Amino acid sequence: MLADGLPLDVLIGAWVATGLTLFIYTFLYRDNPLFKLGEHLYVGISVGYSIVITVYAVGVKLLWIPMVEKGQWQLLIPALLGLMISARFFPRIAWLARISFAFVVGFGAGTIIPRLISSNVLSQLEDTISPLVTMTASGLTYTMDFLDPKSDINNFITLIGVVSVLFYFFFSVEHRGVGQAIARTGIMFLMIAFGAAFGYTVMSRMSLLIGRFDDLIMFSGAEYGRPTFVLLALTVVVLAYWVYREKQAFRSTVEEKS
Amino acid sequence: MQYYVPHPASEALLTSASNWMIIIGGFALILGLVSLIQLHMNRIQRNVEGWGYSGVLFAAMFVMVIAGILAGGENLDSERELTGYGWTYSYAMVPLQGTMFSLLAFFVASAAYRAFRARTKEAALLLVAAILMMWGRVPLGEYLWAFSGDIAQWILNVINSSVRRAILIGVSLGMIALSIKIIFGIERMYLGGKKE
Amino acid sequence: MCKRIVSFVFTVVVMFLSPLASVVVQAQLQPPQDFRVMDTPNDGGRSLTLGWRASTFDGPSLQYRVLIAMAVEGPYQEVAAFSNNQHFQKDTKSPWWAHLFEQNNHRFDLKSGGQLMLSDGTPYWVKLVIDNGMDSSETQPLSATSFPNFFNWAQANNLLLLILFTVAVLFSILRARKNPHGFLRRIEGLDAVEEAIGRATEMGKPILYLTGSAAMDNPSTIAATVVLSEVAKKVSAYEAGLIVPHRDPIVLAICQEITKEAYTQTGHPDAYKTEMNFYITDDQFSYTAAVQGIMLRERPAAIFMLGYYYAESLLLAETGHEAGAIQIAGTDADHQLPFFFIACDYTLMGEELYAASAYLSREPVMVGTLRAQDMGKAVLLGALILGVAISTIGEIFQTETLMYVAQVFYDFK
Amino acid sequence: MKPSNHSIVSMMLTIDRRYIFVLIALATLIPLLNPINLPIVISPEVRAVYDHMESLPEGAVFLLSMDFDPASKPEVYPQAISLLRHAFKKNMKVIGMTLVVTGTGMAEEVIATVAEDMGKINGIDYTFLGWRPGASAVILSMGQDLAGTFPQDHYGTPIDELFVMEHVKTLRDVDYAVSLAAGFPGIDEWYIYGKDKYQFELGGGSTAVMAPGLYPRLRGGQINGLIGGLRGAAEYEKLLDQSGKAMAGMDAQSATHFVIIVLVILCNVFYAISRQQKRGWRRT
Repeated sequence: MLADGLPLDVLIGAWVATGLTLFIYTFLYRDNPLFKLGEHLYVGISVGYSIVITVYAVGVKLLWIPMVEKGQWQLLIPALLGLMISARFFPRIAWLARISFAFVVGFGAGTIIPRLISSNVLSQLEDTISPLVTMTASGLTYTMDFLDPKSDINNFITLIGVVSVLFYFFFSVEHRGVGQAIARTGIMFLMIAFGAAFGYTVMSRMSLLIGRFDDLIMFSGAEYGRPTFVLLALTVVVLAYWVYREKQAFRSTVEEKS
Repeated sequence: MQYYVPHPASEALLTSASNWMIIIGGFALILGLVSLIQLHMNRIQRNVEGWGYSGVLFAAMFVMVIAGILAGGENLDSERELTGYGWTYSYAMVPLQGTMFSLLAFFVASAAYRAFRARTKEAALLLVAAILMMWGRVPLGEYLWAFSGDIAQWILNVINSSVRRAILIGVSLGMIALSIKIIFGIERMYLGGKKE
Repeated sequence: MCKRIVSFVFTVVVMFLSPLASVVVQAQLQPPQDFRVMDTPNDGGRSLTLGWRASTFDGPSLQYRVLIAMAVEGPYQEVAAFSNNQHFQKDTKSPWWAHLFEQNNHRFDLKSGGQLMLSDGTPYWVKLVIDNGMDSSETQPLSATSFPNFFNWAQANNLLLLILFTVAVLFSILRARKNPHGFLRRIEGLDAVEEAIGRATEMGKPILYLTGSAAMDNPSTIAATVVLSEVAKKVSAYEAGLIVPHRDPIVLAICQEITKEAYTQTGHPDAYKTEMNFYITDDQFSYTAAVQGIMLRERPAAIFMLGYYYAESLLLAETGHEAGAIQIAGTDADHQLPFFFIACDYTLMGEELYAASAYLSREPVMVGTLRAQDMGKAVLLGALILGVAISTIGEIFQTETLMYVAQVFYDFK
Repeated sequence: MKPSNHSIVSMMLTIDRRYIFVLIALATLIPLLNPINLPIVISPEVRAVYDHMESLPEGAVFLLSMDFDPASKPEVYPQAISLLRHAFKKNMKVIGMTLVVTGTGMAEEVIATVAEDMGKINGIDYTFLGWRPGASAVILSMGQDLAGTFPQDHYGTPIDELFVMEHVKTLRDVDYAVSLAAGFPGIDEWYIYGKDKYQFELGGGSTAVMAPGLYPRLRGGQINGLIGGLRGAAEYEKLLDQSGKAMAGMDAQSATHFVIIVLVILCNVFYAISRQQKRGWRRT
């Protein structure tokens, strides 16, 4: 039945991947042991994976080789600071961890401030500050092309959006009169943007599903021995058995009580 | 603060400080690891319902670490064949994580049917924008109504951009304020992870 | 064409034959005026900047060539050549306070790289040659030394804004310490909170309160615990049940503390139960499934979902809706906001969550920070409106002068 | 009439959600099995990335940072394949890396497989640097001194022995960098810590969830183009004229979107009816 040419590891891989995928999908029925098994396997494997990668990337390539082979012993300082983080688990020396944290957080805070002002505040302002009309050789014009983000009409809408939304998140004045009108505009803009985000999120989730189904379809091929069909049937049987057991247990507890 | 100073001495400082940060970042893994081990050891020790799953977790982790050491941390060996470590990654970890998040596709659908109601004018506006977006960003939508693609594009480029820009500015101010508080020692939450 | 070649050959011949001839040529082609050489400001060194006045006769046929030497007498080496209509001061993106030359004058930066290696602290001699294909003319060599600078003046506005904002933050916090009851807009969502609690007590059903999926270092988790304290105070007076399931052990411990304190403060310590706060699990979907179970079993009258959420937001909001509860959400997780907004009765969006917790707790640091952020926003809003007005006027009258004001809020490297 | 109408509405509203699950599964499955290949329209932001890649000369340094984990594989992986194919086709020097630890394996595989397909050699035409912790610190450090961040590639070969890295000392020497992101760390970090100071051209590819948030950067020119989600990947595949998983998935994407649209509309119709009925009862 099996076609030649597929290496054994790919074949087993197909079966394992299909099985695990189906285990997770059983959650759609409800939370159950198969799903829990898949979930814990996943956490365990990914933690194990991360440990190995981290040890090689940092421990071997950034610490061991430079220190031992190139004699850059000053790297002991960050290594020590790193180790001190774990002092947090020993109450008596927990203060050591604070030194490391102060270093990490301090570095983060110091480097991020000017960069945020530059990239998220000033650059964004700069791009919003653009003339609302265009001067051409033939005189003053107003470009109405909605599809060109740089057209005058779109510049104006962008300005209204930025101003009204910034104003909406302004807590030191009451939203009354003109303020209320601006805040209302802000909400309208927010809602449309949220709508866009909503649409895109749905798009994302559907793509993920398509990706998984793609694999399931691929693994339903005869060259893999049709693991999708076989394992689907198996999963349903196991799940049905589990539901039956649960019901039995439930019934017996009810009987005991009565 | 080094940002404003282009002098090589300050650049050198940034070079080594950022390199140190990477090394310290590697050790941060220990934090998460120890909490995870504590949590699940506790479950096993107390024989809480479902402690067996914690055992599964440890077994999976252990197997992965051993496989990783055998493979030298590489997914592909010198002949571009999967190592044991790479195999577990490709055929167990990738499908598991991928599937976990694809579950959401189903939940979005059921929530769309049950909970996404236009209770207020604002919510109605949100839903209309969402429908336009879902319509305009797929081939079928553009095939049925070519203009829908342009509408989606305009919403993204103009309305969405302006709102996101305002939010970006607001959030950045918040982050800058937080960083200032950290530097001046007003905010110490990060040190002990406990509320003062 | 032919004429050109002839004249070129002629020039070359003349130049070789007689030094006298070149004097004649120079009379026709003026050397570049106001030629200056200096260290490039605002950089890390190893770069020189050249400036000179734009010549009166323009065109791509006219070429500039830059020659450099270690000593005044040479030997000179050509390091750059470009046509007359390139490299102006206005091409370099720099603010007016860091301009070296007039906008329409030439500016050229000689940077280390490729063939050219400049070292800091060594004097170099540079001269500029103008060449129209037929004849050429050169400036006197000038000397300059490159060195690294300690401050990038182009970014002075960035630093100035930072200093102003830092002062605003510190000042507002100090002021809030003296008087934490300064004006803050009451957010509509807070009325919804009271209404929800009222309805729960009326119906005699419990309230479910979730603090999100993030750890205690997340600002939204902090805000969620602050609001929990206020909710607990109100609930304690009515003896309605409170259910607070957790995903993080540390958050659990802190919330137990907070809830207990709230009950004690309102004089109902006996109504407090430790089991109100409990730990479920750390796993995202198992936690979600468990909370969904609680929602359907206990049928709470009100559900609060504050703090940071990931993909579970959707599942929680849907089930809560199914359970028929009043749902109030609040998060700064912008990907989840749309889902909360349409599935819940009231949603605190982003910063509103922080504002709500500052409003309720009147904690000086929170109030002060919120105030300082408002100041920052006010300044930026003003700058935005002013900037657009200026640039519109500038566009109508075709002038650049006014833009100098707006440049204070531009980003420069 | 009204009561029966009401009962239908309430029945429809309380329908078991597992029926909806089946509907979504079918909407995905059927178009995947029977594709009709609807035409795909190219958006300007995807074209911008493609055009920039086209404008780069042979031998230009292309850095691809694959900052996504397996959870986002279906969306971003096809983007990585297309970009790598394009870069290799143009004989660029390709540098692969990742900021997300669990994505290391995928990043390693995709670059190795595409390179093998196109007959490219590790170390000469491309390299894979691997992963480093710290996100923003990694980008900063690469901007200062790349060999300090990655003294060796993922396979332990010293960086200075790699032909492909010969003239690449810092991020300033990179001609075009693209971050394929699924969250944090991602395109934002590459701009704030990278391009802001080191001035290389930056493009982006992201999951659809991330994409709307990146439009302010796109409009401000902070990123020169954006490939958003599976749809963006499909557009890129079409530009390259090489159909892959993304184009194949577009019909299913269409179908599921329309199912959701119908569900949302139905939900609101029933909601409106039930609200009107309640009002009507109140009146009587």
